Amino acid sequence: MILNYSQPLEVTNLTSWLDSTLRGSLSEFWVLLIEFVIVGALLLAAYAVIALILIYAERKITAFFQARFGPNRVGKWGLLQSVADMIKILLKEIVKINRSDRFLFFAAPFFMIVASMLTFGAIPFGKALHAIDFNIGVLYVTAVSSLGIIGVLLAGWSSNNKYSMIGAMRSGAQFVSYELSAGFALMTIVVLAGTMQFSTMIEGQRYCWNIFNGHISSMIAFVIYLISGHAETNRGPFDLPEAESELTAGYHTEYSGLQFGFYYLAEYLNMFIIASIATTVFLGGYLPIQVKGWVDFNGIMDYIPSYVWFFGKTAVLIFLSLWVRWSFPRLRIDQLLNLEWKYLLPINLVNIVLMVILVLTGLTLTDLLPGIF
Amino acid sequence: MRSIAKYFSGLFIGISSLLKGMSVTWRELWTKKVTQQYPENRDTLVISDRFRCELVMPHDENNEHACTACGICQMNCPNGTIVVTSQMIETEDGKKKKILDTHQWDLGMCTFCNLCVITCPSDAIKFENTYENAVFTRSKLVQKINHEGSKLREKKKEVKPVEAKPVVEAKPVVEKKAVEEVKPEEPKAE
Amino acid sequence: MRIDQRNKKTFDIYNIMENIKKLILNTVPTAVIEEKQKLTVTVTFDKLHLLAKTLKENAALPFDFLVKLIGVDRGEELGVNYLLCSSTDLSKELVLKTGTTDRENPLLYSITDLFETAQYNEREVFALLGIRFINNPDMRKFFLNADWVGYPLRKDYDANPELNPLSLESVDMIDIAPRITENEKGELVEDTVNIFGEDDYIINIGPQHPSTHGVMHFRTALDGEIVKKIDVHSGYIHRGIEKLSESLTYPQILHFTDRLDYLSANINRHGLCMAVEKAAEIEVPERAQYIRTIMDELNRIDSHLLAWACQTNDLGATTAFIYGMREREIILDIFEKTCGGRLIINQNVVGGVMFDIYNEFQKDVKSFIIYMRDKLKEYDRFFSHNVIALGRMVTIGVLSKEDAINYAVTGPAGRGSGWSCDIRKHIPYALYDKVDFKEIIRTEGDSYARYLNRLDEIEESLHIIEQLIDNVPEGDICAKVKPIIRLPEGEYYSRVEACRGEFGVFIESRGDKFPYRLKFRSPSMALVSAMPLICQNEKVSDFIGIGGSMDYVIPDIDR
Amino acid sequence: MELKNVNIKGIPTAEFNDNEYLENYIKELEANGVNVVLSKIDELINWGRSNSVWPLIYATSCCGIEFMATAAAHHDIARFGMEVTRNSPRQADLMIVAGTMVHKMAPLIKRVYDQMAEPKYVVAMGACAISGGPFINSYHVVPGVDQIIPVDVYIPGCPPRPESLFYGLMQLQRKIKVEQFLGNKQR
Repeated sequence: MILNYSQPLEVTNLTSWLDSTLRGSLSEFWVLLIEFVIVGALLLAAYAVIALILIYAERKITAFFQARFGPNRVGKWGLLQSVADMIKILLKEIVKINRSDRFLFFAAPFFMIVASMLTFGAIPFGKALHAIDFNIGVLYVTAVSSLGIIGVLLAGWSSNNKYSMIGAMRSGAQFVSYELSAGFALMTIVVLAGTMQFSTMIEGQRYCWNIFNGHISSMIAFVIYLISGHAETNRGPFDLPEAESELTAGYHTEYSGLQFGFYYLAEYLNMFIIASIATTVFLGGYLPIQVKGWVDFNGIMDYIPSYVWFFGKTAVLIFLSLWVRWSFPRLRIDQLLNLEWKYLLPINLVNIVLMVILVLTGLTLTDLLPGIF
Repeated sequence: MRSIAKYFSGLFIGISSLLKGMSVTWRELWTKKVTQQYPENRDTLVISDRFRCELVMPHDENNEHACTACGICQMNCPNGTIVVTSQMIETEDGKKKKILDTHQWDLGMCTFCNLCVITCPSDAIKFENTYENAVFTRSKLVQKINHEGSKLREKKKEVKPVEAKPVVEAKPVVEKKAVEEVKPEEPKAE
Repeated sequence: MRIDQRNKKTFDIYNIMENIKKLILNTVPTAVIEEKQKLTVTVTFDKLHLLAKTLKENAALPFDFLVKLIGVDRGEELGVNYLLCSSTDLSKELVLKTGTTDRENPLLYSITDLFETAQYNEREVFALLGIRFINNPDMRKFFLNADWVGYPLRKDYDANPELNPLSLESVDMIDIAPRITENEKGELVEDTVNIFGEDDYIINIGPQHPSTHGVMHFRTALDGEIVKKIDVHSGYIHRGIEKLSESLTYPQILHFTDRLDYLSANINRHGLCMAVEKAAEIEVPERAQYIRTIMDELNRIDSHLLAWACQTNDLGATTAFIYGMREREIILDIFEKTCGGRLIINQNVVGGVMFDIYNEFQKDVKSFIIYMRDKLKEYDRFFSHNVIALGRMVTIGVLSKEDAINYAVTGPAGRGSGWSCDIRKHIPYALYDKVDFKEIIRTEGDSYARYLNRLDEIEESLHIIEQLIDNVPEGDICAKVKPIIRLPEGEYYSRVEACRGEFGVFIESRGDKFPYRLKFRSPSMALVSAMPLICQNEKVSDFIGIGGSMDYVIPDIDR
Repeated sequence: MELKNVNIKGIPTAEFNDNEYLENYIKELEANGVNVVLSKIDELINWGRSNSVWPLIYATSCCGIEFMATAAAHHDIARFGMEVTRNSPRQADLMIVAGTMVHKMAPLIKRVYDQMAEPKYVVAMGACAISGGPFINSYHVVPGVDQIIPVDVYIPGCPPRPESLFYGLMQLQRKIKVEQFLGNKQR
């Protein structure tokens, strides 16, 4: 409870208050039900809001990289640009395609959006802002996020369009390869942290983030995770499935209106999810920067609410990903697979072994310098 | 062994080239943006005087212009954008004289090749740089560039008379056929 | 000393050309040789192939570069003019003429087996004049739909719109090409060829596609990601400029040249002006020559910047695209202030230039030169050595020197294949013999060579402008030209180095104020004709990348 | 709905060309009668639509290059939220026809237009798209894209400079802003 006094901006206060009030008047079942509904609704809202903010941020940051201003006529500084886009997309006609596989065509966008939603639920946004805390959280996230590829493949298959087909096939090859690397990179940290549960993993990073704890090995894993995460989200330089200059719009060429809106949102959400997993696993999640022994400093850092830390760290990673995206040309499919199978995967395998050695021989930072970390 | 060295050198050269590229974008992120913000800068926007956007016939304060309705601009126009219609009147001293009725110019067809302006013997027309011309209706682009009730400015120095050409009936230019019929004709005076 | 050398050189040329004449007469004794603006040889149609082959294969001076193939309706006969020149020395030119009097079913022999570039040109002649070529492997109409009624460039073409009404019905593509071949017995056989195999997975890249640089239509057979075969369809922006020109005066025609290859608008216009000036013997004032050369080079930088930008965009680097366009905007500003146009600037006119330079011109251009040099370094850092970009360009789309000559690929692309083909060096015009500049030649022939060539040519252009900008002499900007320009009867050729290669103009005049026949040689046509060759067995992404490196402009092809 | 309520940042309504067309258009729409609540929602919808016009560039020639210049840093079409050029017609709201239309292309542009999802708009950019421009007398040129598909805004110029294009796009935004989504069957 002392903790709560020092962190007045934390949501924990709100949730525990809500929980106790509800419990005061209702039975266990109703309390849970109401809480579930609230959590679900909040997640959905957060989902939409985050996507809108990300779309706006990307357009703006891109513009700044490209020596221009970006949206600035809708609302102050163009802040309402993506809201306008959403209103339009919602009301846009959904074109029905002749000679397409109707059911699959209709279902594909939902796979995409459901996959990212499911992952979304397992991410710890802050203290007490964590919908599901599995003991195998890392595994769950890896498994569920790879559902999205089904949406892509189905879209490409059912559209009855050759461009979509090529885009989907590229995407399939790309996703399967990079999922390996991403998984391995996370496993490296699981070896270090000794847990798959996000909450435990975060608590373990109070004074030393995983990226520093495993030094060389963690750093490599971090870089590899960023690269392969970037590739999984189909964003440049890995945006082959929707390579604009080659395949018009890739797998979602035939989608219009809201269905396209799903893909559009999911793309940004996936970017967010990758960044937030990286934050959680490598950068201490929602924990503030803390140094052992510096009580005052820690107190000040603690004063900043946990969700601010989380979103701040995620934002940095997203910015990094945008920076990369807007700096490089697109890879070709064989180069892409080369990068994965010739560079990332072997490095990754060696890296896991290295991490195991580090952990077993006590060469991690926490073991080496227990006084500081 | 060499292949391993190649593998790693390739890796590092590659990474360093990527970082170099990123450093360029990083610098651009903080440089001054070159964007000029039309329409916010509408009052300060400078467009070169020579820029050709709209054909005008300058009229002076007495609502007089310099066009003698000779039709040379119409003949020189490569695609029939200009249609000059004129009428013959009798002046007070009994001479027959051609005066301008309408000088019709189709903004939606003009290629801004400037031939009409440089061949005009009396400098009656010129291009201006007013660029805000978009409209919803096609017919709005067909403009009569001489003002209502305007007349020829009398000059001391007579402009070289040009043989009269067949007077073209004013036809709405929206019907493209009408324009097509006006084949450019060769002025006889040189 | 120098004069002696020059005399010796002219003497050599004289000697060589005399030998060539002898060679021609030995091969075809009936050939008629005339000394016009170019050495013109007229032969009957059955002897043309033999003569072309002999000329191509003679060791002393091989005429192996087919510059232009011009179909002409000469009234009673339908004919073709071939402008040949030597790939080692572009100033050695020769015109072959042939024709047939059969207007119902005109047949000529194809020279596609000697000059690959002839294939599309012959198809074009078929579409526009109705001459079919025996032994051309693919005798579909090039620009027009197969069901188009009439042959537009014939003098008796019926332009009645009811014959060719505007149809909005989509028609399926038919991949069957008619052809007409001569068998061993000398009989003509008409048959058809299937362009693609039965099971080919064909995708249509274009005509409306983000990176075909216009409205080209490539029907591409894929094997997975690998391009098996490309079939080029063109004519989606065929505007019939050559036909239109036949009823316009020379000053009026000028505005079409800007809209051919709109990125080298000024240079194209320069080419036509030169042709008219040569024919009408108009002396262009010195000041106008200076302005023309400077504007041409600015135009070249502008075009190469756009080409660079588009190529990077095709490879997926949008930011680089924006940077390229940003620098280009400064040139456009200079254009705007000088000539009142941004892209299409209407600067050159017969006899000189339309607009004089403005007061600050020199200052603006000089500051641009400094700025641009700096930016070239930035491009180098940003893109030229990027490992991904290298992977997408090095050893991709290799065009050998022989193929470059055979397909008549000139410009930065031809020079990237090691072929010295810069008209500015070989046949200097304007002020190019007075300035010092290097012809950039690379021998690799891949996308990267073409890419680097462009960047280096920007540097050379800056160098040329630097030498001229302070020395613009005072004087007239335009010679005195009669209001009505009539060219004396004859055939006139002019060749200039446009941004994508050699741009050529052919005017046949019958003494009228309108040209009897006007033909433009478009550099982009050659670039596209080489695409099926160099893209074979490359990935489909590289097909886009190679297209970017070739940098063709479609309206230039379709005319 | 009155025309003076249709605001575009930067340019006063009175200074726009062709206001009569919009006034007539509004009158025509209002003849159908829409109640107040719906019209408020309409305003919101139109606000969204007019500020999120994603173009499909049907560029055939020179004007396409000028569009590229418009999209680049110096003019930056992104300020209007229009930099999201969709190459797939399904996702585009606006077709910018930039360049000459010829007979061979006519069926294709019709097809692409039909593939677009409602609401869709067409802007004819440049003399060629408006009327055939320099090539109006040619045997193979369609004299104006409005012979094939309905055109909402005509932007004259050869090619129009980027500011002209912006002006035309703002005209289009004005047109979208007076439309009625609810209670009106046309579009």
